Amino acid sequence: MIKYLLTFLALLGIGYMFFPLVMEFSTPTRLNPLAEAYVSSSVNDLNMPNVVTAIVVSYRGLDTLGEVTVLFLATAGVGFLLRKRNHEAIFRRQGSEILRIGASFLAPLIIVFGVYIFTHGHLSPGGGFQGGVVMASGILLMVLACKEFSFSHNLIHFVESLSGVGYVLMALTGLLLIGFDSFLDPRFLPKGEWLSLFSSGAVPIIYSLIGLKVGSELSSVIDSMQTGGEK
Amino acid sequence: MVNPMIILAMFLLAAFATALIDKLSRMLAIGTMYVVFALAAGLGAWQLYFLQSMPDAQTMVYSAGFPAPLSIALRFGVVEAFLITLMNLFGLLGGVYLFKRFKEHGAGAIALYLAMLLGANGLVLTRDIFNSFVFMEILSISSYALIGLKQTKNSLIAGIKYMLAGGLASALFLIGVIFVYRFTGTLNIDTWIAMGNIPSAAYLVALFMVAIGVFIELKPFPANGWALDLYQSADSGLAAIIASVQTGAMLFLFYKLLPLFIPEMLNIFAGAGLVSFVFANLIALRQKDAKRLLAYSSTAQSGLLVFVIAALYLLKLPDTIILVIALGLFFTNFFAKAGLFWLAGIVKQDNLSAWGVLKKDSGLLIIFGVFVIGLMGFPPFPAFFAKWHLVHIFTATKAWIWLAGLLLGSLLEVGYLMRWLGFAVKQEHPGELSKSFSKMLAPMISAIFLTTASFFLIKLYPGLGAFNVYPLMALLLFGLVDYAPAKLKGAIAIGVLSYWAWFMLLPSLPLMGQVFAVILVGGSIAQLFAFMRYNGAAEGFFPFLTMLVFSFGSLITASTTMELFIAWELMTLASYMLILRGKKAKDAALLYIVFSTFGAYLLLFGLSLMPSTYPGYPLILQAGFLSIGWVAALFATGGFLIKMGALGVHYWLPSAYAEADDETTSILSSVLSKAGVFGLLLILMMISSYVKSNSLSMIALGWLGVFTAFIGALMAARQEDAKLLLAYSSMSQLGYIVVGLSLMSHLGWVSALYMAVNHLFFKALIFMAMASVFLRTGTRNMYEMGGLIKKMPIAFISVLMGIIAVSGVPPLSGFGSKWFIYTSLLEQGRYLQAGLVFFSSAIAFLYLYKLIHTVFLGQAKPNQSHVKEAPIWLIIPQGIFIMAIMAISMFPNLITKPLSQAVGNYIAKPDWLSWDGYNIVLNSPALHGNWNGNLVMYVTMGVFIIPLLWLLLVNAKTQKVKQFNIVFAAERPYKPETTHYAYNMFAHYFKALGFWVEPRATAFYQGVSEWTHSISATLARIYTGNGQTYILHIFLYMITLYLLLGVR
Amino acid sequence: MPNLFALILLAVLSILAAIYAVLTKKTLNAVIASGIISLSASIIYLILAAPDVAMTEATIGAGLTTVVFLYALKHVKGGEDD
Amino acid sequence: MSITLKLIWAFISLGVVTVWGLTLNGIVQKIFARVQGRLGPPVWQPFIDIIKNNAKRTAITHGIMFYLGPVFRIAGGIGTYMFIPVIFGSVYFSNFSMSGDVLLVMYFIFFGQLGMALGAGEGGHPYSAVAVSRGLAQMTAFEVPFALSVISLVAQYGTLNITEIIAAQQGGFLQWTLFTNPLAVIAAMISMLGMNMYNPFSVVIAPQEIPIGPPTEYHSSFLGMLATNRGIFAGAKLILFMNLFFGGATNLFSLMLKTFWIYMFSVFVGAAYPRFRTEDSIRFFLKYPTAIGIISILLFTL
Amino acid sequence: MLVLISGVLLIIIGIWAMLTRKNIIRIIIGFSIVDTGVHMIIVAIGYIKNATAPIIDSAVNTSSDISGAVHVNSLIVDPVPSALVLTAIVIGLAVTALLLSFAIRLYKVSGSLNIDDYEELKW
Repeated sequence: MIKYLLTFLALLGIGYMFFPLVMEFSTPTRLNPLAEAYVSSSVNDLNMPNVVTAIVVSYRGLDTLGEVTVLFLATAGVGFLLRKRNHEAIFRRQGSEILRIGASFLAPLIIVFGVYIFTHGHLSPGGGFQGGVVMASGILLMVLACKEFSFSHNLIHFVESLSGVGYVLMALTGLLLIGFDSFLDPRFLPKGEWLSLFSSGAVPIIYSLIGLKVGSELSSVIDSMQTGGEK
Repeated sequence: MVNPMIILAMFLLAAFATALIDKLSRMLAIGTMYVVFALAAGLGAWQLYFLQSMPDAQTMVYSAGFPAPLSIALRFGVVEAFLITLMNLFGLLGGVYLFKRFKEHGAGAIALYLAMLLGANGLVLTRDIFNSFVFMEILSISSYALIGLKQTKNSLIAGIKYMLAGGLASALFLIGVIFVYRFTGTLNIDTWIAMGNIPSAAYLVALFMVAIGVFIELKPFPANGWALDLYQSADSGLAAIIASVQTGAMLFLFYKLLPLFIPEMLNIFAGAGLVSFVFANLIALRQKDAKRLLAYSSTAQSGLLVFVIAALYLLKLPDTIILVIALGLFFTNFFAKAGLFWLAGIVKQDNLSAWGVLKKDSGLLIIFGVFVIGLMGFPPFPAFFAKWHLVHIFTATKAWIWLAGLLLGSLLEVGYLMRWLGFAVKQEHPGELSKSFSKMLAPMISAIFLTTASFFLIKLYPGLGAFNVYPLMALLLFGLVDYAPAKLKGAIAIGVLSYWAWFMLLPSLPLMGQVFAVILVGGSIAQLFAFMRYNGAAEGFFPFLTMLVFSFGSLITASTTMELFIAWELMTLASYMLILRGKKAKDAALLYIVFSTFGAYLLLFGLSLMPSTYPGYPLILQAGFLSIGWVAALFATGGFLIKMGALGVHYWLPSAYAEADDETTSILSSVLSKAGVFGLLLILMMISSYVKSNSLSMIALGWLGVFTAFIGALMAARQEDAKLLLAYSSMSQLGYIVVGLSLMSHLGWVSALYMAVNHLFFKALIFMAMASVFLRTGTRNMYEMGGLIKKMPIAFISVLMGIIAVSGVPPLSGFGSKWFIYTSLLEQGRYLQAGLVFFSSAIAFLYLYKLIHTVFLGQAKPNQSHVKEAPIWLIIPQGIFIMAIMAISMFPNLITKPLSQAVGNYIAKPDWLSWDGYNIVLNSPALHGNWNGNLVMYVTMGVFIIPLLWLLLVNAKTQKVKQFNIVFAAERPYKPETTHYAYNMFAHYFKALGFWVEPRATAFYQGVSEWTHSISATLARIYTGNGQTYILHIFLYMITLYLLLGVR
Repeated sequence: MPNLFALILLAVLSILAAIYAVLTKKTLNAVIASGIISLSASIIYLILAAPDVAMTEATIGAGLTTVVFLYALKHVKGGEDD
Repeated sequence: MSITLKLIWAFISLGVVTVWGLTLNGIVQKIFARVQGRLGPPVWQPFIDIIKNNAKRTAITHGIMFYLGPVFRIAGGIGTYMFIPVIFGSVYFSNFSMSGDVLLVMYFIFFGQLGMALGAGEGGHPYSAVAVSRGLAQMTAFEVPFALSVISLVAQYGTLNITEIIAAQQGGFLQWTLFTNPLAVIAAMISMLGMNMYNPFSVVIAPQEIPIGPPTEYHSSFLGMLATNRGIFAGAKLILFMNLFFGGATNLFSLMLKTFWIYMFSVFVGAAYPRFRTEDSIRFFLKYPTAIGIISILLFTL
Repeated sequence: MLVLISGVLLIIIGIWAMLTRKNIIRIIIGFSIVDTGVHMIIVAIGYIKNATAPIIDSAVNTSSDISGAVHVNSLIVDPVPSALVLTAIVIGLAVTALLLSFAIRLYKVSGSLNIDDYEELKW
């Protein structure tokens, strides 16, 4: 009883705390100076239409690097916790014939779509993360549909590691080629044409690496979750 | 300068590539990780070096080629470089410790561990608030995942609790961040700070949420149930890193945010930190599980650090001071806490009392001792200096509650840590240690690092003289040769100490200092012979004995309050270790150290109120013209009185004296207590300008002394244990010294000092003789002995001389001290006090007779027929002290004149006090009297020798008879046990006076301890173990703080 | 204006789904409900002119998270309900 | 005065007090006997006892301390006496009183008692230890009022020097402490009852009475020495009291008179009262006489 | 504004779930609801009235000045919160996945997911 009361009080208190935040809020009508600066710098310095991507990959690239690491950690952690105890066959229900054929037809398409998303991250909405997830969902589809489907763990790890290393090396390249403050600076490659695929310096490359990494990481998360350290 | 991005990139590369490298070779993967840590630490050190040569160098680094706030900025200044070096060093050590785990679990574990350190490094470096969030998550998630190293039920549920708490904290943090962004339009911390405070309730709430997010990660009481379970159940190696690296990084983030907080917020966080410090320590007090205790202790320490940085920030102190203090605490805490967790992994025993297994490896035991003592803030560890300055700052700013909380928490901390140390040193346990090179390396290196750093710190600390290092050097050197035979070590120690005392100590001191040097140092050296009686190495004596004696030297020569306090603490520590060496001394030593620490804190507070002194001149020289306020004097006096065992705070004394090794007790009683006298005298000198004999305070002090003497004597008469009896006797005698000092007159101080010298002689003499008796009979209960006069005549003569001297019967010097006390008291008109002193000195006869009769006279016990005289090493000091007593009895001027001269430097000798040959003549208007010790000696010898000759003449041939040849009503006794009237000898006396000997102090302190434990137990109830309740705690805690903040 | 209407609808939907997720007895339903929350959230983001976020929320929040939950449910058969 | 002469006079004075003390003891025994309706021994009986005891051939000893016990005892008696000026104004009868003041005397009294207790202790007889424990316990109690009355004298006269205290009491019997500070004297006299160990404070010697009489284990010349001491010590104490409270004595005759009556006081009380138990006597001493002593001090300080 | 309020409500509901549901999986669901609420708040903060997505394509009104620098004239939403929320969502997924795998292991080790069954570590 006392616990319910305290829970109620806690919820009430949280509401009370949020109250000023909500009350004083009014939707702004114009951008704040920092956002303005981002927009103009993105367009002018990086030649990148998608300002969000500009921020994610370049200005606040360090966050993204960290984010990729977080995902990497989750993968490692989940794999670590749910690693296979022994090698007994895992019971998995076979999907129906139609599903299997459909899946093996669709999956490559989905993966290609994922690749499209992350290579065009600097131009259109989406990017490495979204593309990575789409890729992973292609693999998920295969996993669901086909009993005998098993992808090479080594390959996944290889892709994951290499893309991660590549990402960091890209970041370091900026430092080496441009200057002291230029860790993660994509401008060591030419700006390129406005709205073309190979523009905005190294952004497409970086985002592709992120996409590959995220895709492989999420695939192995799915794989780990699916097997669940089954005995 | 070093680009910190390189460090981050290095970690990332290694983490990402681990999976591949692991495929090649696991050892290579582990090796790569170690190399990364080493490189990162090296880069940090390099940066430190760089900044040292170029202090004004630019330390801000941007990413992506744009300046902040567009991009993310990192700062790599001095503090950051220091922390980076430290943390990576730690990462390396912790990594080595976890070597086996890595070998077992492979790439995943390695990558997670690397990422954890990456998160910590990033958190320290970054100046961007959202980036902090990201690194915080890296740090947290990697530690979450690593908990899976140990997949037990407890560890898994602890992991879930931890993740939920951490996740909620970061959610709060994130909401706060985004709202602050809304108000400031930036995410860069420096830009925020530059913008100043924004007058809006919503902004405040947002700020509060940012702060509380970080704060909850710092595990404040009571919203820290999850953290406790985590520490308790996680792998020790991991807990070590979480307690040190993770907490350190979070603390630094909190520190970075401080400039944003409004004063009310600082106040609340300081208060919450303090509450956490005090209460977590309080609950830790009753823990029996080592890792859970460490958990409480860790949360307490992080509470302390939050409190310190917030409080100091609130007091608007310069950043450098805050950092120096916080880093001092942090540095010690970092090494010690992690080290203790590591040791917990080696010991593998959860129950505190099982930590006795540490005894199997004395190296580990020493390491453990270093950590525990460092954690408590004893000198020379950095935490000591931090606490010293903290107390001074709080005193200067009159922050009394903070000061009280700080000291209270520290006292509780001392309580449980020392209890633990006691278990480790004293408790026997059959278990095994899980030792391996990789596991031993980390605690070993951190202990060495901590000690070395501390050693240099005290050596280089501004304003500390060389003398302060001697005790530590002695500890170290004698510790290194502790395997040598005791006789060799004893000889070396006596030689070195004598040389030092004669050629270095004495010449540097004024007369009064020399008097104390003779008492403290000389008295100890004479007793060192006794320790040479041990066969073999007798480990554990000489390092601490020499440390103790050297610390006496630094105490007397101290020229600043800091030097005084350092010497005092080192002295306490050394004596504690010596007491702890006794067979059953675990509890007694704990009691001693807790009381001593309490006293030390009183003293610390008193000292913090004192004016600055002139470094280079001994305080005892300066005391004559320094003047301090009465509050300072009151507290410092309290501290010193505890060491002297004054009535009311004497609770520790009997057990500590009784349970220490016999030779140690002798030093404790005859020498160590005089250190308290020294301190008290010092204080009285400093208030002599305005406090006189007839001041109320001094009359009260006098009564305190008198009652100490009275109750001490009564209690002594009641004991059956000879050491307890002597312990209470010491208490009683120190009461006389307090009375003498309280007189604030020339004669009074002379009498106190005379008593001090005398007490040294006769108490050491009796203790040495009794040590021989205990050694030979193997018991301390007097009624189990009897008739030993025939077996141990030398011991009997020593005790006889001793008790004559104690009782004050002429012609021995004891009468001199009685004469001085009465005349000085009567001269000042303290008639009633003199009356009670007389009563107590009469009671002394009771216990003295009991001592000598039941042990040496009466019926000899058959099971003690083998008893023989003690080894020569115990007899040498007896000889020295008998000669000393005879000398000053025969020629009192040897001592009375120098004492009078020494006191005369502070309180001028009155004209009415004069020496006429050996006759001391008192012609004060209030009192006439005289005493000619020399003549009394001759007369006594005359009246003794003449009847003796007569008796020898008429009764030369006496027939020796057997033991039972006594005239006994109609029947022959046949058992010495029933014929030896010894047990409860003064039953009738206590029937009459029972009221005065009821153990009130015992009842009081037991009550205090019981209450403390009950409160502790009640508080601990909030940790129900239910993860959901813990989440509720977090929210309720947050709301409480929010309401306290009172945002409008 | 239709935007606003849609917004209100989605917000109410997500809150109702959340309440349902708390109150329902079956954990599976709760998982689905939380997927619905994410899905409606992603549409809200789209309306709020944040297409990148919308995509991410749809793929990760509504998609992957739900899948992960479902896998988890599969592994804890028997212990998943209150 | 040369040291030789001093020594000779000290011996003479010692002889005087021994004879007088023993005679007083004899008289007291006689009085007790008469009070109890017996004929009693002759007044010179103590002298006969001493001579007889010293002449005994056989002697047994339990050890060195046992042997030294009587020596300590008599040294305590003689020493105490030696530190007291016997006759006011007489250089011959001032003994060695220049070596200290009344504190010295008060503490030297313990010398003999302690030594005796040790000697008796080595005898191995439990009753000795019982007696010592009672004696010491009672002593701590009765010394309190005595010390308080001495302190009261200090408050009154401002000196600890016995000669100076006597000097302050000269000029008619109204100057005696008995009349100038009656409360202190009452306290001191009550405590003297305890010191002399007559009834009601005789419980100390009770255990020794049961088998064969006082000093249980001592005999022959040991006993002779103890008996001699009874004379000396009694005399010394009486003279001390006389000096402190009754104006001292300027000649031998007044010394005898005063000490006789002081002694008789305790004898009369002793003959009239039954024996206290130890705890009762302790309580008694710590109540009334102590209170009286404190009051007498307060009267002189306020 | 509306989105902000629903975000706050989601957070409170999520916390409610965390505080009252006994099943660990349900608590984790509560946690993910809180996360969603937080994300919603962040997006709501970045919104600007009548603005378009922060992608400078043909739909956006731009102009160039003499030096060639491009100015964006029409309103677009604040890109910063969008960027932050991307990170936050990924991190949320990571934590949720990890929590779930802990729960799975816990269930495998001791066969219960009721949080009240795990009260061994206390006091």
